Amino acid sequence: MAWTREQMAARAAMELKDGFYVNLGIGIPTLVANFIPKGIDVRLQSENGMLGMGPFPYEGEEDADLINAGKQTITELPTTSYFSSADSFAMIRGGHIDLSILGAMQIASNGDLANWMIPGHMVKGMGGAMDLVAGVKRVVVVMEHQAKGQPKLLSECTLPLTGQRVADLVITDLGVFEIQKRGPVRMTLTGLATGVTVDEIKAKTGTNFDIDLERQAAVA
Amino acid sequence: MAWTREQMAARAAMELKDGFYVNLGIGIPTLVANFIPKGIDVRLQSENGMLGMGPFPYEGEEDADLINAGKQTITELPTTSYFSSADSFAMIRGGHIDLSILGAMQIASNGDLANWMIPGHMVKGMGGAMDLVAGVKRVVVVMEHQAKGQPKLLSECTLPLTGQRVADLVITDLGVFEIQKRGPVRMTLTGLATGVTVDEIKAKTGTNFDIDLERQAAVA
Amino acid sequence: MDKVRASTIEALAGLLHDDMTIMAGGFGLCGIPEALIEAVRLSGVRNLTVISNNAGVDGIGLGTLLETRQIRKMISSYVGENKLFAQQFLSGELELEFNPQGTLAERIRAGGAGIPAFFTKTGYGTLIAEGKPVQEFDGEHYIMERGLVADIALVHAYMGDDEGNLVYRKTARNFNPVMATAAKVTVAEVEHLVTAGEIEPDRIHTSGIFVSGIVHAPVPVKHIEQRTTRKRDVALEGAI
Amino acid sequence: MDKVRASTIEALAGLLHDDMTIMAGGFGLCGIPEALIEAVRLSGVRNLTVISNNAGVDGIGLGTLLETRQIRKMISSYVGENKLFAQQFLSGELELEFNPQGTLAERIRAGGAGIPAFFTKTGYGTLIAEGKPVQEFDGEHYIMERGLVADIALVHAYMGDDEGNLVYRKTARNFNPVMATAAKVTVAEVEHLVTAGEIEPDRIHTSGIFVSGIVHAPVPVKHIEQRTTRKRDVALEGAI
Repeated sequence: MAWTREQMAARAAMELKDGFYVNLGIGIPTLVANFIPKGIDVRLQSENGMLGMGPFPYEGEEDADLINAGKQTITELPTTSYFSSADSFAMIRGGHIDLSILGAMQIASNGDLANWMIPGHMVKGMGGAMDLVAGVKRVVVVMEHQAKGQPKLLSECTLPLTGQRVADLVITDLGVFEIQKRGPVRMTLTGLATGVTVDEIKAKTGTNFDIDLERQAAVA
Repeated sequence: MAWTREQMAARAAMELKDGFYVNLGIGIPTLVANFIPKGIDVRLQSENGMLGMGPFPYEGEEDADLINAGKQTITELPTTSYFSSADSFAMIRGGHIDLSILGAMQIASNGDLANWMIPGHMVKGMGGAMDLVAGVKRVVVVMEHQAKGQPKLLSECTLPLTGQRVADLVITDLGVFEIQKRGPVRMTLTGLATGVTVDEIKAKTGTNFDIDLERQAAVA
Repeated sequence: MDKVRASTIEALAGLLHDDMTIMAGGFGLCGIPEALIEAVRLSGVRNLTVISNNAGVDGIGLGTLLETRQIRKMISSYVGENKLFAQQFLSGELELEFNPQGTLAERIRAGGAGIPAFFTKTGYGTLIAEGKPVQEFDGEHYIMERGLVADIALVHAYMGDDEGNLVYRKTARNFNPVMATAAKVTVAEVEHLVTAGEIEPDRIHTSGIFVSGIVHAPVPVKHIEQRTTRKRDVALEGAI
Repeated sequence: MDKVRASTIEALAGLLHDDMTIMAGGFGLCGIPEALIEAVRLSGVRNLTVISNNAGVDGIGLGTLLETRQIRKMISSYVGENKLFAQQFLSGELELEFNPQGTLAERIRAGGAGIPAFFTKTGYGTLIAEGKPVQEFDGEHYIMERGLVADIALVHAYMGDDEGNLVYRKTARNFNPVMATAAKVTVAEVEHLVTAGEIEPDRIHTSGIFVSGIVHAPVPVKHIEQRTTRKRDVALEGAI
């Protein structure tokens, strides 16, 4: 049985460590904020110029000057600081963010990541994605294992890249893969969604991978 | 009769225009602040991170957190803003300062400027001088015409440079020289201190120069 | 220094011309210089290159300059909240240059700081790197990006004084402070205009040196693109 | 997040070692992390490379680390308010790398911003340019300078909270904010320590992300190198 969006987010939340500074992308990554484990204190960065992002405001308390990178109204916390876009991306590019959790269209076994452009379609732009994957210390991808029956984990991306060898971990609805982004190419299946078999994953994946399920962490 | 330090500063003050943002070096350039013409409103920048520099404080009101680039205690004004050294030199390097007035050891007729190093002597460093001469829109040098009987205006600097072709105007105790810092080398004597002759200047200058005294401005 | 202008139109008088490059602050509709953009629309200048992270939405902000077809080219990181944008782009009327958001911010910062070029890892090995010099430093590959400057920058601030000193509010800061540094001329619209000395000098975000004109433009309606809220826990509320 | 340390010695515990590179904020004696420098002195670590605009004066700030001969190399823009410095340099004990002040600030900013190299006009055609790549952009010559990072940065701020957010005061800001971004670890000493939420988020100069340890270090005496004053006009004073 494949993981739900919430289960994928919960699995991604296990990558958080106490004291981490984290940037969450739009979609399932945003849900990760709801699954931060007890005793783990993290700060959320929003690349439009904020550190210490709070939850959505109560109805009637929205502030147009206070939005996240998805342009959603949010709130501030006692820990909050604001800064310019230049300072925000200096923070990102300079390697000061510990973890970025984001979605993808395709991931290659060497860590190549594609999530901004489908040739022939109207392209909206990469926003901050290229900066995040290039600058953040550890990049965790959360995505469906397949799109319209086609594998999204491939030996090589067919879509234009967002970054070359940038993904460290991929969490899909079927399992978890670790990727070695320096040196020889190596992608390893380290976890399975409950009831999912290695054979099912093999059938739905467009690349070879190693298997090391000993590393699997329990997901509620 | 050669100009005094005050007269040189007064002559330099004539280079100020209303609305100018100005950086003044240590020594005679600092005196320029006392000769700002009536009706001319300028803002003084201090490269250690301040715009809108006020006069020295009254005795007993010195603030150790409020100094200029010469490490002298100063005051703030209603117009004052503070910023970091990086932002300060971004301002300077980015060409946002209209005028820099500074001293020099040697000036060549092509605008080369030397003011930071005498080989064989203990060198204290260039501080912000290289950034100022490279970044500020117009560079005015105020200096004695000679040092220990030796000319400081030369066909070529013998001391290590602070900047290549950076000086626009040189004010000495004997006269004023305009320098063309793009294209062909051209230095022009445009003003004389009262009672100083062109022959005296020629005798005390280590390079050829054109003469165009029509351009001379009156100095009190 | 006399930097206060009576209206946005007066603030831009003599500063606009066809074929010019305009930087416009803001992220989405947050912190955009909406009143100044309206003045650009009214001026009728055409064939503009606009550097802005986004392109507004239909009928708001830069979206209004798309309606009037005053924009020839956008330099942005993310567009397409805007149907008209897609139409004009697909029909070839509108040119588009994508920059990664951080590269865009840094190119503008470099432009204002007198840095003609710098190296970044962002975009290495992607389409964005095409035609750009690549250099290796300490075993990593970087691409060279150029500084970016404009003829005029239009910025929005929360508060400003007659000296041109500006303070921004929350995430409405975004691209405004860097853009203020990177144009030949910068004009600021401010929600609150005060006298020099009223803003504590340590909390000024943009020094007056970067601003040549400032106009008081109270914002009647601040737009929200994604109004997201949470439910108030009424029971708990009562308890407190 | 638990960033508050009880003392400067505790704040630096486990972070110091021989042969390391230390950035120290301040301009002259203004805004120097004096209490943290004293803790470095007490630690006895040796063979240090210190990146700081100046080198203190005899007996104060970095000058104390010269007395103990803990510094092997200085990267600075202006030194020599310090007799001991001259002695050690001339005897060959102390290595010295001069950087133009703005280049130093920008190299540090680049180091913190993930920029390995940038181009600047500063120093073109001078000794500073020797051995550095030169490139022409739009008809002007520029030299390439490298980003600069340190093992640890020591900064002084006026106020800080337990989250590591910092605010500087007047010209004591100087190199402190950039250095805070450019080291593996940054420790801040603050004159006033408050709780997160007490500093308005729009006026924070350094975000807590850059600071891993913070220590309350009230400054008993702030040093002044050049005490310059003007006479009060007593008559006028009386009139007002």
